[in-house]
Amino acid sequence: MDVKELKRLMDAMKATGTAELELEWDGSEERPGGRVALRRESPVMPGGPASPGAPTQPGIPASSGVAAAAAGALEAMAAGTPAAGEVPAAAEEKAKGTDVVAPIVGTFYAAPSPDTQVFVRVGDQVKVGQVLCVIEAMKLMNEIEAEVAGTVVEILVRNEDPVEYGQVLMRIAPA
Amino acid sequence: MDVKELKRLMDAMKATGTAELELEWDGSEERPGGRVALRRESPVMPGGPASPGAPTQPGIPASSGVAAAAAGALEAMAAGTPAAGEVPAAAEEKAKGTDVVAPIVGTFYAAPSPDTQVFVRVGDQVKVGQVLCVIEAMKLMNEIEAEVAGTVVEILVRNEDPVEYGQVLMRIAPA
Amino acid sequence: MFKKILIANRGEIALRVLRAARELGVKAVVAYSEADETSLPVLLADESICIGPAASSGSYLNVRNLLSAALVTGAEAIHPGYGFLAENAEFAEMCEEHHLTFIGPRPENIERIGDKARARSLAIEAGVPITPGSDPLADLAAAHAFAAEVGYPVILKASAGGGGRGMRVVQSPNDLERNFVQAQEEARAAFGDPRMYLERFLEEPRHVEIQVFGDGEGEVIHFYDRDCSIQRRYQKVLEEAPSILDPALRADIAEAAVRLARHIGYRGAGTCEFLVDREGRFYFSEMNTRIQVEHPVTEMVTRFDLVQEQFRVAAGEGLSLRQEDVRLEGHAIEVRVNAEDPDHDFRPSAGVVTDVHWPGGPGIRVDSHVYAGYRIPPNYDSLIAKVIAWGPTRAMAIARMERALRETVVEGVATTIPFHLRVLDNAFYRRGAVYTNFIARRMSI
Amino acid sequence: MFKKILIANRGEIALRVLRAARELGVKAVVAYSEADETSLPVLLADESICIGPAASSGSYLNVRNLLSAALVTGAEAIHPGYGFLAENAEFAEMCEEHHLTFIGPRPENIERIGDKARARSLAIEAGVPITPGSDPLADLAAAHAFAAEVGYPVILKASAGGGGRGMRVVQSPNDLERNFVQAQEEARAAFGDPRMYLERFLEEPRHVEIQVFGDGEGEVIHFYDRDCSIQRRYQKVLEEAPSILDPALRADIAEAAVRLARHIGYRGAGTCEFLVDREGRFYFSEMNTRIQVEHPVTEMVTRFDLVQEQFRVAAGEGLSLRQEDVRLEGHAIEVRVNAEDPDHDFRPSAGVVTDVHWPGGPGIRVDSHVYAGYRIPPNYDSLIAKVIAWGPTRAMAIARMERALRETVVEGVATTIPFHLRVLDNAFYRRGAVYTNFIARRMSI
Repeated sequence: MDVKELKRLMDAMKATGTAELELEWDGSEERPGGRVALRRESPVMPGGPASPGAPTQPGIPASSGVAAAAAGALEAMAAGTPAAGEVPAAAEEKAKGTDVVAPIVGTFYAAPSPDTQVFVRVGDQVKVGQVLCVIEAMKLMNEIEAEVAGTVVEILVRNEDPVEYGQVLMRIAPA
Repeated sequence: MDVKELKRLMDAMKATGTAELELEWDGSEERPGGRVALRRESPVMPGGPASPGAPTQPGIPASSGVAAAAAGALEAMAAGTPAAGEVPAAAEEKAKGTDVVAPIVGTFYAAPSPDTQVFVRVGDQVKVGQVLCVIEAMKLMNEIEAEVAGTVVEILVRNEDPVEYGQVLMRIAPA
Repeated sequence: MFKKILIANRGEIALRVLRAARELGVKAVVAYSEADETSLPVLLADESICIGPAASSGSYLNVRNLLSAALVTGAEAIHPGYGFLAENAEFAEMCEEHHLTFIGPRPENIERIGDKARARSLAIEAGVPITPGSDPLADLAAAHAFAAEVGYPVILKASAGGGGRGMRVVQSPNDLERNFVQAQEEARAAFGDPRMYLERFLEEPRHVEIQVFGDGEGEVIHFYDRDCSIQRRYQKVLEEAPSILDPALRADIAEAAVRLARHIGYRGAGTCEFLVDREGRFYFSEMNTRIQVEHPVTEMVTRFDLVQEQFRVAAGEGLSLRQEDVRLEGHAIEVRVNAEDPDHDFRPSAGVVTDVHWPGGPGIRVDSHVYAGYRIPPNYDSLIAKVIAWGPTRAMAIARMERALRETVVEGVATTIPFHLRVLDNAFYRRGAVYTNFIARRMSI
Repeated sequence: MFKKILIANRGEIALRVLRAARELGVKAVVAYSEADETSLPVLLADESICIGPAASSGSYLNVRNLLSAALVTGAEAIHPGYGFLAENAEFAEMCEEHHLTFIGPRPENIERIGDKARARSLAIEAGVPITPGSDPLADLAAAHAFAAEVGYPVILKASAGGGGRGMRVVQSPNDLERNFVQAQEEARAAFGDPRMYLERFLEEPRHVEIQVFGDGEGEVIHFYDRDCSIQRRYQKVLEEAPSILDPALRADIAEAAVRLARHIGYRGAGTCEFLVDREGRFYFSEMNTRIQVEHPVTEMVTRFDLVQEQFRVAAGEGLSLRQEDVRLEGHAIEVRVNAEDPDHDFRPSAGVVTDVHWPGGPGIRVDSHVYAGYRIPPNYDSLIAKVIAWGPTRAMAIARMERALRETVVEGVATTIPFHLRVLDNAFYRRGAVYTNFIARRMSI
């Protein structure tokens, strides 16, 4: 059973309003054994795109085929600049750290100048007000300072990456 | 199964409203055995025009705003010729009788000629093969005969009404 | 103009006719099969009437129920769309017998030009070139004799065929022997008419057709040409207007089409199809006595509503314009979006369209009967939409079509859109090197 | 031509610009606010970049983030759409400073003609008629003196106003007294500029505007006129092209618009707005130095892509056509479909569009960024679609628009479609008796 077949099963379930399906097969060549269990939904909703309650990305309506079909576009976008879509998803995974987000659009610099040490590394302890990085916007260097004290647990962008508004730059586990 | 395949599965789950998916395979080289379990979300429709559970016309997807918005058109249709949509809805109410449906499109006549008695009235006992009415199509009079014996419990069309294919003309409670 | 008409068709063409009726202030009754009860034309219709079960034989081909439906709803005329009864002379005649106007050619127009063999004789009479071809062949010996005379390859055709059905290319005498009887049997089964004839086979021809319109009183005008060379198994998949042939040649072909239509006193919309070889010689192949699937490309380059004109001519108002009023501007392309899976040999993909988002913006027209939640019945053809792109140049029409198809979303069923994008991206296609074998020869599918 | 541009706007105009870019083979980065993350232009973009929070002040008006976004994504040019920063000379200038091409007029074009009072002087210089009006008024006394001279009613306008904002009709000296200081204060708050002036008030004028295009080298051509008289609270709700005025008058107005645009060496797309009184006198009222919401009606009657032309002119390719190449055919109408409830004083109706089905078929164009499942953010204007209908005549354009709106479905939010249908059905509207007070006077809403 490959992904395409699975997808066809899901489509079929949706089209027929089937709530549950179980399928087992033992792989034997002749007279293969197996088991099938199917259960239908109680009230059948014909033709509805998708149901709510499903864990979806915040802001992206689950019912939207347009949004789903734009996955390719999102990927292309991610290749160009980091996709905003990643942020909340990633944020859920590692909820422990406090996000340091970009307050402006610009270019991320990990160090004050090319030939100097980076401001911080993963594992560093930082104090409130300590400079974490610089974002250059329109030739101006904007220092981004820590708003909490703690340990840098993750840095999500690389030196000279373009960053967009609200993008998570790093995470700090509060002390 | 690689990341790409997993992503496709996730997309498919989202698109089809699949809430759970379990997949096992035994890794044997030829004709591997395995197990698939799929469960869909409980079918609540997101913001669908027609409220779920509402009695809708069979065959018209409840989720379809197009169908819902065309209600006016359906009403207009009902004014012109009896709407097909009425028939099954009514059928649910009075499920006891056997439907006599129009096998052709034409004009319904309750009597053989304007100045004679009607073929049947509500309450009449009818035998198999007894003429119940006439449908005129292209100047030809087509006699509609009873296919079951019983009592005429309802006549749903009036003399000289146009009738469409499949329209319920009357109902007979089998003897 | 009519007060009320009946539409004896389904899908996108029923919707197309309904739109024309609306715009002319004509009420429309949509006749539908049980499988089409929730289709868009039915939902939007002023009135609708069920005329039979899902199987077309009992509904869209059910002459008695269709005529009855028109009569009981008080319609004055019937528009047959394309396919089904659109080119059925008997149906057209029965309409007239029941004082219903058939929105199409006169029955005798259909009868005379609908038969392939008769159409060829009419073309000869009108001085319109045809591919060197035989009369109906009495037997295999006659076929051998003709093929030997014009030279292989030849193409074997059923007299009653059309739209690519009942045709096979024959490479050699052995091939002819193997195919002849079999093809006869197939033609008998498919069309109830076993007559076959042979034509010289043209290598890599273009399929170019002329949209004509007659008033039935002897006046015929044309709306220029369309190139429909991109075909898959003789089915058109992408059409454009105008063709990219030399203007003088295009004028000659159009003039020939008008001559032929005038010769038979043609009434209404019709299309004369030609094959054009690499040397610029053109040969009449058949005439379609109806509105075509691809009529929108002509509407886009002439800005003229052909379906409204069908109404006017059928209502006895005559043609609303003269040849010199027909102007051509820019270039238009239509793709036929079918619910088929191009990755699996174009197998039909029926089911529920769970989500749909058609393209918009400048230069884009969409003719589709599909909506989110619509279940495509498995009983009919798989056309779910026609997307038409207009541009001032062919290159811009291609660019527009590409951007339009890339913003289109159809969920729940597979569609041919990925395939169309591959055609549009093909270098041969882009430079207009399109012949009827384009897909087989220029694309690896 | 540019390789990559940044679109500094949202909604339907961001999509419109994206489509033009696609068709020209230009990559587009869509800059978006956090509220627009799932909007269609963002989903369809080649690249997208978040430039701030939902509030426009932090995003679509955030010059620094927008310029930064263009620079970090490697865009060569910025298209501002309409609204937001489209008519901000300083932004246009800052683009130039950062070697980014502003796809619009030169900063000095915006600066000179953007101010109402300066625009009036420029019109006088160019010999273009303006409504009898005052210079900026020093005080109430000056206002009284001017009003007494031209006669009541007069209209009080803010120098920095535009698009109907900052205007009030004054019927008498008492009225003037009551309104003057208040209006000054409002203008100071809204535009940061308290200067006011007076104009003679025209009773029942038509709003007629001319689409112009300049190459910035002194050449200016026009794309004929639009009638935008159907307004609600000075906001256009339905526009058409061409106007139904006498052809000689229309030519005079177009010529005046070209004269004015030439006078300032205008570059790019612009619109000169005029009021036309019942006697056929016309008065310049303002110039909009951007693409207009209603530009598609002009595109439909000229079949010319104005947004593509903006790209070409900005890229230094000059105008792609001459005045004699601009041809006008038929009639086009646009309705602005807003997510507003016409039954409840047009209050905005934000929320999720649960289902949407736009119209199609011949002569219909839809520009919309809405899809099924899209949540309309409450932060911006309520325009969700522009439906444009073309017909060979005004009557056919009206008939098409009616049938198109009747097949449109938008579920989940209220829209102005029912209101538009009432306008289209209005007898005054149908015979073209439309003035800027049409809705208040001819419709009972």
